[in-house]
Amino acid sequence: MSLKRTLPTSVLSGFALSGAFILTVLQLLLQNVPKDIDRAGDALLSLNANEGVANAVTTVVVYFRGFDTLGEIAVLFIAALGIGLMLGENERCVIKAQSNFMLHTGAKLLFPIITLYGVYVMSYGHLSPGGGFQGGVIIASGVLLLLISHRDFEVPHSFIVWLETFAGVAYVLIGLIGLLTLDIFLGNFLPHDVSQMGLLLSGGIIPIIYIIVGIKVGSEMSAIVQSLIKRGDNV
Amino acid sequence: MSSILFIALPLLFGFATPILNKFGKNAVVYISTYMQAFLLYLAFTLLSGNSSHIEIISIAPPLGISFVLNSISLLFVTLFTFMMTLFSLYYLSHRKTKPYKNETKFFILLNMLLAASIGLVLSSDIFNIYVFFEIAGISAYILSSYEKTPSALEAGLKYLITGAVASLFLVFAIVLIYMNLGSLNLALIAQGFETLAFNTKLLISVLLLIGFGFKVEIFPLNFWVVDVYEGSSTLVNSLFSSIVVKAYLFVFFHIVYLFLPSGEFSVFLIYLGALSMLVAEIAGLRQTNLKRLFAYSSLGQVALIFTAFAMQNVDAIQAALFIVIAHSIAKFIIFLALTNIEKEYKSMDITRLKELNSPFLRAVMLIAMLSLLGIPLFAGFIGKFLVLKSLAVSGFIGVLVLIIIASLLESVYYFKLAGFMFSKCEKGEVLKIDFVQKLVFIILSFSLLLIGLVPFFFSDFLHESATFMIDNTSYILNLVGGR
Amino acid sequence: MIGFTILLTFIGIIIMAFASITQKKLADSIVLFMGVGLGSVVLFFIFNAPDVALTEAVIGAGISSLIFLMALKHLKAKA
Amino acid sequence: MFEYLNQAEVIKYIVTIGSMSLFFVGLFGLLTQKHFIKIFISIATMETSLFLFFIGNMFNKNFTAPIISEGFTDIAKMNDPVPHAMILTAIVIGMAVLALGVSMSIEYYKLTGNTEIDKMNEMRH
Repeated sequence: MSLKRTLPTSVLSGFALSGAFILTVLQLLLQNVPKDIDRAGDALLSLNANEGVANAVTTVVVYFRGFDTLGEIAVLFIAALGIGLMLGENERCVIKAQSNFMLHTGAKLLFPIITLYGVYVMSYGHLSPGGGFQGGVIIASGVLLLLISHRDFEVPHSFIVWLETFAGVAYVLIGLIGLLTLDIFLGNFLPHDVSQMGLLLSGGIIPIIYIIVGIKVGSEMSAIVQSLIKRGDNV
Repeated sequence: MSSILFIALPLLFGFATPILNKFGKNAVVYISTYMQAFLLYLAFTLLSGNSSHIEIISIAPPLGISFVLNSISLLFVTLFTFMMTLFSLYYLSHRKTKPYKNETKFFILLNMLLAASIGLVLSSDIFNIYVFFEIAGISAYILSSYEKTPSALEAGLKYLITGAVASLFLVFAIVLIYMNLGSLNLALIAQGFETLAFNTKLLISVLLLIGFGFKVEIFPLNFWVVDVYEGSSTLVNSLFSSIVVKAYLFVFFHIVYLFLPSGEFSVFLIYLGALSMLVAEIAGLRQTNLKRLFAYSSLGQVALIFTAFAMQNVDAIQAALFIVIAHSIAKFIIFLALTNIEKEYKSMDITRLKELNSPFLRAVMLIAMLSLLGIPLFAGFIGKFLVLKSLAVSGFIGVLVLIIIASLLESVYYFKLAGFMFSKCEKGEVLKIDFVQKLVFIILSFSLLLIGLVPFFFSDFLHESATFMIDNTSYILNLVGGR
Repeated sequence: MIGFTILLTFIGIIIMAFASITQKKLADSIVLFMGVGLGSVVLFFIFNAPDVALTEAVIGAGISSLIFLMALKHLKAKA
Repeated sequence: MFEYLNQAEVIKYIVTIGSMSLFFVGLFGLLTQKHFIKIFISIATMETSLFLFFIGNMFNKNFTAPIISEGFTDIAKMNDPVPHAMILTAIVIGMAVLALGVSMSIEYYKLTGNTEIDKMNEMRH
């Protein structure tokens, strides 16, 4: 009775509804725990050995499911465009508080290190965990640090636009070159010898595409972060 | 080769816009229109060439993503490129008087929408379908709140939240499919789906129904649709009702036919569709806003298509394809005409039609409305007739009665509208329509009349497409090669 | 040990998620949401998915929390 | 002491029940909360729960991460890379949608002063 008084009926009914849904789903799930079967991934793992790429996830993301990644880049591109459209045309705000000296200097010192780390994660994506997405976002977080600490810092808009244009066009063009040479969209037309595995330049087009993805993701993310931070503040 | 171009070219255009911008202020607009016209030309040559055209494009052949271009997907691709080209043509003259802000962004979004809709139709990999589902969704959210008025933003937010929830359920279904079947290829999943335990099958089907149900605007999940139509600009609505919904409908039933070839849930889906149609038409009766009214009419027509597809036999699918084409073209005419009216009278109230002083607009709108109603000699008739016929043949008399009641309700408000349009009130000034816009309207209404007058000219092709859509074995065989 | 760690992390995540959703102050709920992201990073790492863990760390716990904080700056701070 | 928890089946049960409870929390939030930020947090929680469910169920504790490196070259004893790739894509897409939604709600708040999903009624005259 006390429960009824403290909780409104909407909360109780929401609780009951979602609880009923989840209990049903859970019961159905636990009755048939999936068996160990041959999945596409096992076959992909053995195919991966021929590509000269150590990180199988990279091969899957960039090569076997390359079109998903292209679509994903398109999603990011449209989202950044939409966010720019929503927030961009307002007057730029100036962060009023003067950042303290330590933050100012620390950000300046940290930015190159963060960028370097991002580039490392990006270019070693085919050998170790990481890759384009992660590296791109790490670089964008470096940009974020500068945006917060330096009040008049701004990545030039045209620079971002050119980077993302270059990356997007290059991705599709590499795909089309693969289509022309090997009759496979995004075909691996560069030499990719297994004996080279472990080197930076192994794996044919795979590291190149992942770096392109990194450039694209980094520029989109920087654009998103910048339009969110610099949004006019006169609400 | 060519099927990849349908997706890659619009994407490439979207990414390359800043380069194109260097060629002048109008370059983006014109190049985009040319590109869409080229895609339309490509689709038409493929259509007129070999009628049973099958093409499979693979990325990383044995296990990667494949695209299947057969006569059914070609039909949808042609429809989408046709609509988008006419939209761009219309916009070319619309922009002279009332251009959008940031036209380049607008055109990027249009092309992304086109690429995603075509990708949804062509793709044969369920995770790839999810990605295109999201691209189409995001560009639609931004397009609907493009004008940044409070109602536009509200429409966009509602669209986005429902879309995000829908994609959650879709991801859940995909996760379960991969866990239980170990594949993402539609053909391989279709082969294995029979062998699943009933519980798993039920769970996956329900999750897919919830995920796609939001997008195909089916009854309990379509509460957001009308607000989105009202909030978005009238011009963009034409795309929502003639391209986006149609792509989702096709994908949904493509998946249903592949996974459940014996039609386990067919009866349920038929009743769901008929119920949605009835509810939409009843709600549409008391609307006074033109956009809202046509949104309800759109819901009703989509539910009719849903019912027809749900019957899962060749004749019903052929009928559904007829309605898909007729409804796309007719709603396109209606929303473009409403754009002209809105530009002139600045209001979407239903009584404003009384002041409409333009014989041309009244004529094309009448043609479109008669076609939507399914009057003989117009394109809508043959589809509706075939649906009712196959319902009667299959013995769904109750559904037949429901649909006839819903159609009668629909006719009530269409005749009310026609009455307003041809009433002898004092008219406003004569509405001027640009030559290019007139051309677009004439092309569209001519195609409506053509389908209405000589339906037998198209029925063979549509019948063949319908066979392709329901024929699982050949689809699976083509995709996995008898493995 | 591995099972126990997974169980404990899951319990922590669920408690934090529930608190983050029912919390009245939005700033608190965003911080708790970051906690959910961090917990899932730990789980992804245990599940032999270092790539996903890295992505979740930079995106799930990093950028999305930033987005929410920026929204908090502009929206009303009480739910 | 907790040896019992280390069996493969038990881990699967923990993952399934735990991630579904997380999904329940998100669904509960989606149905009962009204503030935009709460709604988006709920959706993000549900997404995270699905990712944990997938990766956790595909996980085998005797296998290694799908990366060939010194000492780990046995392809037959690696975890399936496809779920990882899918989740990688899904995380980024989810974040993009979230960011777009947040920016839309900021703009909407600026125009109307409204932050609650129930009070969105610019239309419905």
